[in-house]
Amino acid sequence: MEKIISLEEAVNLVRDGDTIMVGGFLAVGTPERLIDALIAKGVKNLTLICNDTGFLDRGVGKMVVAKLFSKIYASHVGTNKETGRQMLEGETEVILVPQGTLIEQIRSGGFGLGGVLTKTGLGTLVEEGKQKVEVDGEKYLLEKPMRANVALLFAEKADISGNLTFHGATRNFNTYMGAAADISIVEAGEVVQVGEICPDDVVVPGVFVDYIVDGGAL
Amino acid sequence: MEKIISLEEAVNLVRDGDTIMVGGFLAVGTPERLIDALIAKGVKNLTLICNDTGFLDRGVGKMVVAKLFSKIYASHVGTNKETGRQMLEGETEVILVPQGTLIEQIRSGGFGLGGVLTKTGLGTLVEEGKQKVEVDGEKYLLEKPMRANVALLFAEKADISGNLTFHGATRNFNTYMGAAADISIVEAGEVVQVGEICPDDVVVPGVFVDYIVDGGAL
Amino acid sequence: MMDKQQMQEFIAKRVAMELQDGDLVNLGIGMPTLVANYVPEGRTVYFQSENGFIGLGPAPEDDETDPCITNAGAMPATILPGGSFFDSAMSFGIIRGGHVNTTVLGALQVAENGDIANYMVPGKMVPGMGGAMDLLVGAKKVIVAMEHTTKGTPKLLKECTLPLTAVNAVDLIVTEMGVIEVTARGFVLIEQNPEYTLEQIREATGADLIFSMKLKPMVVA
Amino acid sequence: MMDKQQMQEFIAKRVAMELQDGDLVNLGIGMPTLVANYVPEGRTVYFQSENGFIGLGPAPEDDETDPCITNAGAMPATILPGGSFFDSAMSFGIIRGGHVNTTVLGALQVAENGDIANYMVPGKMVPGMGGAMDLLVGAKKVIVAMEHTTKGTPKLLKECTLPLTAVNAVDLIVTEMGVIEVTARGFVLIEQNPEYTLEQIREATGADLIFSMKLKPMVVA
Repeated sequence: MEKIISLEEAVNLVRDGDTIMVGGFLAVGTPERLIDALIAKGVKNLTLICNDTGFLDRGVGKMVVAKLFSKIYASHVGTNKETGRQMLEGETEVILVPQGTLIEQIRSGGFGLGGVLTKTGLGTLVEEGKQKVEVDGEKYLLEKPMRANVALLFAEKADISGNLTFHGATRNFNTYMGAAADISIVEAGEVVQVGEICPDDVVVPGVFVDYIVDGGAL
Repeated sequence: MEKIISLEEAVNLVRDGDTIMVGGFLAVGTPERLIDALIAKGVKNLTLICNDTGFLDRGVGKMVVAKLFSKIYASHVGTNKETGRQMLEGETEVILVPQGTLIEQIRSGGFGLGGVLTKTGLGTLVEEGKQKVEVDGEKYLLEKPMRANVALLFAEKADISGNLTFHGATRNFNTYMGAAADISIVEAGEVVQVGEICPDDVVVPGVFVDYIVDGGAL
Repeated sequence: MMDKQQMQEFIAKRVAMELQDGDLVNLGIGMPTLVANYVPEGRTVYFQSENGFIGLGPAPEDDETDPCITNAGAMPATILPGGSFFDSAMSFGIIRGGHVNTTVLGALQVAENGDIANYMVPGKMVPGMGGAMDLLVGAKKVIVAMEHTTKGTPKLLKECTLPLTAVNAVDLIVTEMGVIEVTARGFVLIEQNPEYTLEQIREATGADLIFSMKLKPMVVA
Repeated sequence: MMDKQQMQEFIAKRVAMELQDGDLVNLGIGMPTLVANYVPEGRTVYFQSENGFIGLGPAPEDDETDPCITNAGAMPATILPGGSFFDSAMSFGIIRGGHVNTTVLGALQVAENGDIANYMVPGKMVPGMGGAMDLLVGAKKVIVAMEHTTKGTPKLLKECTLPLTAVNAVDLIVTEMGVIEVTARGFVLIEQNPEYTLEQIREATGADLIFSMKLKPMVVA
C-alpha cells in the first residue's frame, strides 16, 4: 500500500476538464510544488474549488494567471487582481461562496450528507436559485454537497499510509477535501514510515489520502 | 478565566428537568466521577443524549439504574438491561437514533446548522414523522439539530483555559457535545497550565469548555 | 455436521475471502468479529472500529490492556502501527461517506431485495441500531454473515417482517449452507456447501432461490 | 481635525472598550485589526482568526516569522500561550455556532434595520465575502467600525443599495463622529464625538438619526 508517487505521476492524475479542490488559505498550506507542476504540464478547462485564489505569484493564483480555470468556486478573490479581471471580462466564471458554507459543502460531499442547512447568505445574492428549508419555523438555505475529481493538499507530515499531521494555520481546507475527491494527492513537507506518527496525533486518517508526493525529496 | 471547579460545584450546575449530553462510548471516555456525583446528588427527570446507556455498573448506565432519566436519546441500549426494562414497561421514553446521525445532530446544534440531511434511516422506523428533503433527485431525511443544557465530558488532559487532548478511543462524542450545550463541564484525567499543550495538539479548543473538574485531584 | 463454533468459523473464513488487499473493513459485533482472524495471506486489510479508529488489532495480552483502547463492543483491543484515532463525527463521515469498502454484519432477516432487519424485535428485544444503519447505507459492499435459519425458521425471506435496519442494502449473504448474492432477480446461490443438498438449501430459504449457472462448491482454506 | 490614521486609531480605541473580559473576538481585515492594540487593561480577550486558530497574537519580530502562522489576511502572526489551531470546519463551527462573542467588521453601507453591505460593488470591485457572511450571522454581537462617510457620501442609510452581506445583522456602529446603536426604532446616537456637532452628524447620516436621551460624549483613553 505504498502511496508515494512522483510529482510527474501526480500531475498526470489531473485531466483537462476536471474539477479540482486545492487546500490552502491565501496560499498558506497550499501544495505549491503540485501547482507548479500542473502549470508546467498545462492542463486546461479546470474547475477550481478553493477558499480563495491566492496571489499572482503564490498558491492557486499562479494557476489563475496561467488561465487553467474556466470556473472557480471561492469565498474570496480580492487578493488576486487577475481573478477579478477574468471575472469582470467574462473569461472565467467565478462563484462566490461564504467560507463557512464552502467548507461544509465539501465536508458534506465527503461524508455522505445531502447538503448543508445554514442561515449564512439568507437575504443576499448567495440565496439566488437555491432551495430553502424550514426547520421548526426557522428558514435555512440548502447548500449542496461538493465533490471533485482530484484534491491537491498540503500537510506538514505524512506517513506512507497517508496519515497526516499539520502545523499552524495550514489545516484550513486540507482536512476535508481528501474525503470529497475521487483521488486525493498530498504534498507532504516530510514523509515518515508507518508507526512514526502516534495514532492519537493523526489529524487526517490515511483512508482519505490516495497518493503522497514527498515535498522534501523534490 | 480560571475554569477549574469542584465536583460539587459541577453537579450543582445540573438541575431537575435538564437535558444533558454525556460523552463516552459504552463507558469508554465517560466522566465517571461526574456521573457518580450526580447520582449522589439525586437530580430528577433528566433527558439524556448519549451514544448508548453503558452498563449497569459503568458509565451513564449507573444513572439509568438510579432512575434519573425520563427520556433517553441513544443509538444503542442493548448492553444495559435496565434501560430495556424501563423502556418496555413505559417508565422511560427511549428514542433510538442511528449513531452517525446522532453525532451530526449534536454537531449541527453546536455549529449553528439547521440540521442533518442523511440517507441513514430512510425506509425504516427512524423516518417516521420526519421531514424529507430532495436534493438533485435524491431523497434525504432531515434530522434536527440537538442541544442540551449541560454537557458532561471526559478528556485525557485539559489546560486551565479548557483546551483538550484525548487518548485512544475516548474522543467519540466528547469532541462536539461541548459546542452544543449551554454549559459544558469536562472531567479531565490531568489538568495542566496554559501553554503546556502545544496549539497544534489541541483537539477541542477551550472555547467549548466552560468548566473543568480535575479528575486527578479528586 | 458442524457444531455451532465450527459453523461460525466456516462462515467467517468464507467471508474473509471476500476482503481485498488494501480494503477498509468494518466488522459488526458477534460472529462477524471472527472474520478478522482469517484474512487471506498476502492481503493487508484495515479494520475500522466505529467507536473511533482505524487499525483495530487483536485483543491484547492481559498485562497490556489500555482501558482507552477498546473495540465497538467495549472489549479490550489494540491498534496496529499506521492506525489512527478519531471522534464519532469522523468515524461516521468515513462510514456514511462511502470510504468503508466492506462491512460484515449479522442479521435477523434479509429480504430478496436486499432489505435487512437486525436491530430490534418489537416488544421483546430492542438493543438499538448503533452504527448499523449508517454502515448499511454507507459501506460500498454489505456482507451479511449469519446462520441460514433460526432453528429451522428461514431468515432469507421474500419480505422482512421485523422493522428494517435499511432498505436494498445487502450485497452478499454467507451462511453455513452457501453463498447467496442479492441481485435484481432476487437471491442467487453462487456457492453451495457440499454438506447440504440444493433441496435442503432451498427449503431453508423463505424466498425464491435461483441457482447460479456458475454454482460452485463453497470451500474455505 | 484628525488625520486618517488618528481617526482609525480613535475608532479602534472606542471599539476596544466594547470587548469584555473573556470574550472571544474576531476582527475583520483592515481597520478592525487595529482594535487588538487597545484592549482595556485588566481584560483578557481571545482573538479568533478564521483561517484556523484562537489566540492570535501580535505580528512577530522579523526573525521569528513562521510561514505557517499567519492571520486571516495572510500576514505573519503569532499564537499566544493557550491558543489552538484548527481547520476551517471547526473555525466556522465556532463562528456560525454563536461561540464568537463579538466580531468587528468594516462596511460599505449599513441600513437602519441592521442590513450591511461590505463585500462587493457590482461590476467594479468583487473581492468576495470570505468569512464575513458567517461572522455576521453567527457572532453574538456585530460591531461595524468605519468612517462615517465615504468622502462625504453617507454610509449609514435607510436601505443599502449595494448587494447585502447579511440582513438585520449589525448591533453597533463606531465611526469618527460617534457611536450608533442599531435598534428597532432605527439608528440611535448614543455617543457623540465633541469635535462634531449633532447637526454635522445628522447631515452625514443617510437615514433618520435618533439622539439618545442618554447621549454622552465619545471619549477614548
